[in-house]
Amino acid sequence: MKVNFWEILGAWVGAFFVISVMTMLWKDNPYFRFGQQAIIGATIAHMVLFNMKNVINMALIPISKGQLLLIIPFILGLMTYTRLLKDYAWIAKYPTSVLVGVGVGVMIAGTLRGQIIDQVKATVMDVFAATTATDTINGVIIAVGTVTAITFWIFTREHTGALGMSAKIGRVFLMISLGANWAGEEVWYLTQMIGRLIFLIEVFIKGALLGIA
Amino acid sequence: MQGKGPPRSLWERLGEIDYRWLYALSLVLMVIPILRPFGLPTVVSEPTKGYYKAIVDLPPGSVVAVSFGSSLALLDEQEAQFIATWKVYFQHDLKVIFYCTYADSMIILNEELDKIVKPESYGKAYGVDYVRLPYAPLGESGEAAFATNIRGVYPTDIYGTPLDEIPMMKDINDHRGIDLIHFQYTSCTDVEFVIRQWVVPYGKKAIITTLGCCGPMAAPYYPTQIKGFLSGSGMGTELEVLSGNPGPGAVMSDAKNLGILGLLLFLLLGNISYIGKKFGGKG
Amino acid sequence: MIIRTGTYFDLLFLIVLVIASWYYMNKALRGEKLPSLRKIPAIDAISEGVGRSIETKRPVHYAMGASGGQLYSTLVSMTLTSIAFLKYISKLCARLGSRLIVHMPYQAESIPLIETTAREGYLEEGKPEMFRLEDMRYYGQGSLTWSQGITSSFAQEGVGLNLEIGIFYSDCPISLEMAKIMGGMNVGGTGRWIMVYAFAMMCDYVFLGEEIYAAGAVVSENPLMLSGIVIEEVGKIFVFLLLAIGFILAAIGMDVGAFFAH
Amino acid sequence: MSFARRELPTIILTACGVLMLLAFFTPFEAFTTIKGTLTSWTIVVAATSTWLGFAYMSYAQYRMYQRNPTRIQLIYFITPFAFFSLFLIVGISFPGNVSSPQYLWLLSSIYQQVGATIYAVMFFTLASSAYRTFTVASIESIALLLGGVIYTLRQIPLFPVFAPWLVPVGEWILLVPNVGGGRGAVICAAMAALVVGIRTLWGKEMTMVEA
Repeated sequence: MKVNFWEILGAWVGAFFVISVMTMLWKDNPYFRFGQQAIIGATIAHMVLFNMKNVINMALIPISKGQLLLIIPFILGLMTYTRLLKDYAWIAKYPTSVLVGVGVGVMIAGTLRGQIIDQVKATVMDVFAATTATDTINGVIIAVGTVTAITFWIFTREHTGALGMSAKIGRVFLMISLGANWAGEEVWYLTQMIGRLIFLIEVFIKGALLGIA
Repeated sequence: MQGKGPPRSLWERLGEIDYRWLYALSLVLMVIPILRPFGLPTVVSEPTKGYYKAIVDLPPGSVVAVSFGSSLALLDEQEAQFIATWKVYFQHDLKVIFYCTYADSMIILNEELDKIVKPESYGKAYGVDYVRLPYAPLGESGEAAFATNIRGVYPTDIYGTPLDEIPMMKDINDHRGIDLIHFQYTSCTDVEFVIRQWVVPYGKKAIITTLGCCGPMAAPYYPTQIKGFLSGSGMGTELEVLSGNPGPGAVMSDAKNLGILGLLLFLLLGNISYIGKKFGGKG
Repeated sequence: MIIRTGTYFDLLFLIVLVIASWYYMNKALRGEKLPSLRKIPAIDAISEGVGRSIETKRPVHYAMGASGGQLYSTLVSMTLTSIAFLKYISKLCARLGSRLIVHMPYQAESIPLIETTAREGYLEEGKPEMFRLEDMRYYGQGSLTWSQGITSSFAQEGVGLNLEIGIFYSDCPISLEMAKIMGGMNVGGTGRWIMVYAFAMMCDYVFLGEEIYAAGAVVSENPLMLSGIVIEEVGKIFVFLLLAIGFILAAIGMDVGAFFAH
Repeated sequence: MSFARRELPTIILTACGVLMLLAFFTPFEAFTTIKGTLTSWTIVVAATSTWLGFAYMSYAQYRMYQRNPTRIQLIYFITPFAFFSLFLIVGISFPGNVSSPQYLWLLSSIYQQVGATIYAVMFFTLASSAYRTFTVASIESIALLLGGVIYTLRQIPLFPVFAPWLVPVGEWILLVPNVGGGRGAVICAAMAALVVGIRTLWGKEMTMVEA
């Protein structure tokens, strides 16, 4: 098998960082700390590179071609740096205001339909659009879960009596949902762990160390 | 790592075992099948069967568009899905348009196609049977734009060749030239993109591949709006089994089968401890 | 038509919330009494945690999530809520004399808002000299470096109270569990339901989902913010009303899908 | 000065938000154009501010070394800058920049490996938290335990071979009680987000007014 120097070096470097991260499960140590400091530098550089590319492509080049309006966001971006100057720190409020204003507008528009109206519609249709008795029962269970879960988040009444009972039922639904979410993520992370072990065994130990891949 | 205190009963100690034992046990259990695979059986689920059927039922020469948005850090979870699916495409003489929607995905596409799937080994030629389009941050509006005007979003392929000069793309510029949309994503809520931009407006046949944790979000759309889906490496393995293309998923599945046992054992110990403390008195 | 087809229900809902906001915010401004709120135990746990941090001579950690500085996305409200908590915790730490380490999100554009808020907390308590700029930590892009950075900080500087409130993806399971293992007290929550499980399982006290918004208003001690909780309840009643209308219309055979599409 | 410091930013915020809402609720093309312009601006603003993070990181690193000027701390101080420079230089020096094979090598050897390992480590943190909390202590914790364990077993290939009932039960948990509880949670969180949003546009959100 042809040995590629860069592949072998990549396996060594990769294994170095994989093991560095994993050692944090044991306890804090200088090896982990070194890996962590290295990756901070690397990710900031990665982010800076991509963002600079965006600034050049989306602002500087178009500005040089006459799209002068783009000077505004570019200057707003520069204004964030006034945070570093004690007397002019307040200027940084302007870019924040533009970003939050746009963000809130986008949020309100997207949330009303997707997370409220459509959810209400789906709750009704789960019951009435069902074609079998089982689906209808499931639809009713979903509706009960939705309504009781909402009552759990009622804050202006103490959770006693009927509201208390409803909130308690809602909490059971919520717990099942949390358990299922945990399981979905746990099995995914298990796969990731196995993937790293395969890398360490097949690529690093067998390939780079023993040369038997 | 646990705090020290007065002498504890057996029940208490069972509930307070140092987590590092759990970590170590799980690691050992995962390593065994990697060193010595067992080939434990796999049950193929309905969404995987639907997924496979949606592909193999297409007449030869049909065009599949692969909206590819995977991330390097998540390759372990998804590699089996990609490789098995792409092999099936080439085995069944389908034409494929790969378009990248995430920065990492172009790197993954090139690596997996060139080093593992190797379309040329199936007698497929670039530009005639498949094309690779570069990274563009599409999002939902970009998906909508792709469906209506491919050249507006991707004027060239990854090599800088204008689409008009690529034989396969000559007559394809929107959804009308696509027979199946294969949507690949890692952000769970993105499933709605394909429903809203491909299935609802154009009634396009769709399949999806995603992470294991996104399965719950995809399931409600199967089989009415999406013909099948693979969520996580487990379903990737199912496709490997179903299509007869063994790949990285088999070892993953074996290691998963064993790797989870450590956790289950500790859950059992935790509950024995709880019940023991409640009903057993001093252990 | 000046209203886009397909947004009628959205607009109706928005109008209901705007009217309720106008009514209850004015009521709050006039100093009138608002309905009292049920207790949220995790709020009291925050000051308990700061006290414990002082006793054990460990710092308080505050995190908004690796991606918790989103100012122009659909999650902006969660960012603002974490900012409200940042104000509260910085004031509390200044008042009680605890060191506060803030683990900032990767969105650099949110840094001015975060730093100003933390600094003002100390200023309002009359202890601006206690604010330490080097305790505003930044780790670069993504959950990978953030999770490592925060874990390293726990190990190096110790962890008393670890308060995590905001937008969390796959970044909270490591930081919460590591704080727990290193003897810290976890309090926190997120509005992203898919990650709430991590808080429910790893925190000593949790804000379940929407509770972060209600608690954010409570800790602000501002009547205007508190009136928001009552406004939310009006919205919930409206949701129940819509559900009831939907069920009745469906029961009499109307196409509910088409009805709600307006 | 107070107007420039307090009122004007709030007015700008409200104007931006209202323009976005007009683009959503009205069919007029002009508002859609404005929306497109403003949203593309946000990307430029955010991208331009990217060096701010580097400044804060540098200051914190420097102060930590200053407080504890040991040799090991010096190594921790230098390391991020060394790797920052390495990535930056490789990322701009070779043809193709961030798409060059050299940069991709760095990315796959370091960035990809650390990213994948962080996800992997979470398997253990989730496992230890489950050991602590998945008990039969109350109805609620039993619900958590059942939801978690049954759906876990459903996803592990071996278990459905011996217990085929896990498939329908696992999927039922996912598609019925999980959807019910989750939907309630989504609606409530959305409601709260809307109220915060309206208050912000109104200029009454204290976090924005005071900051």
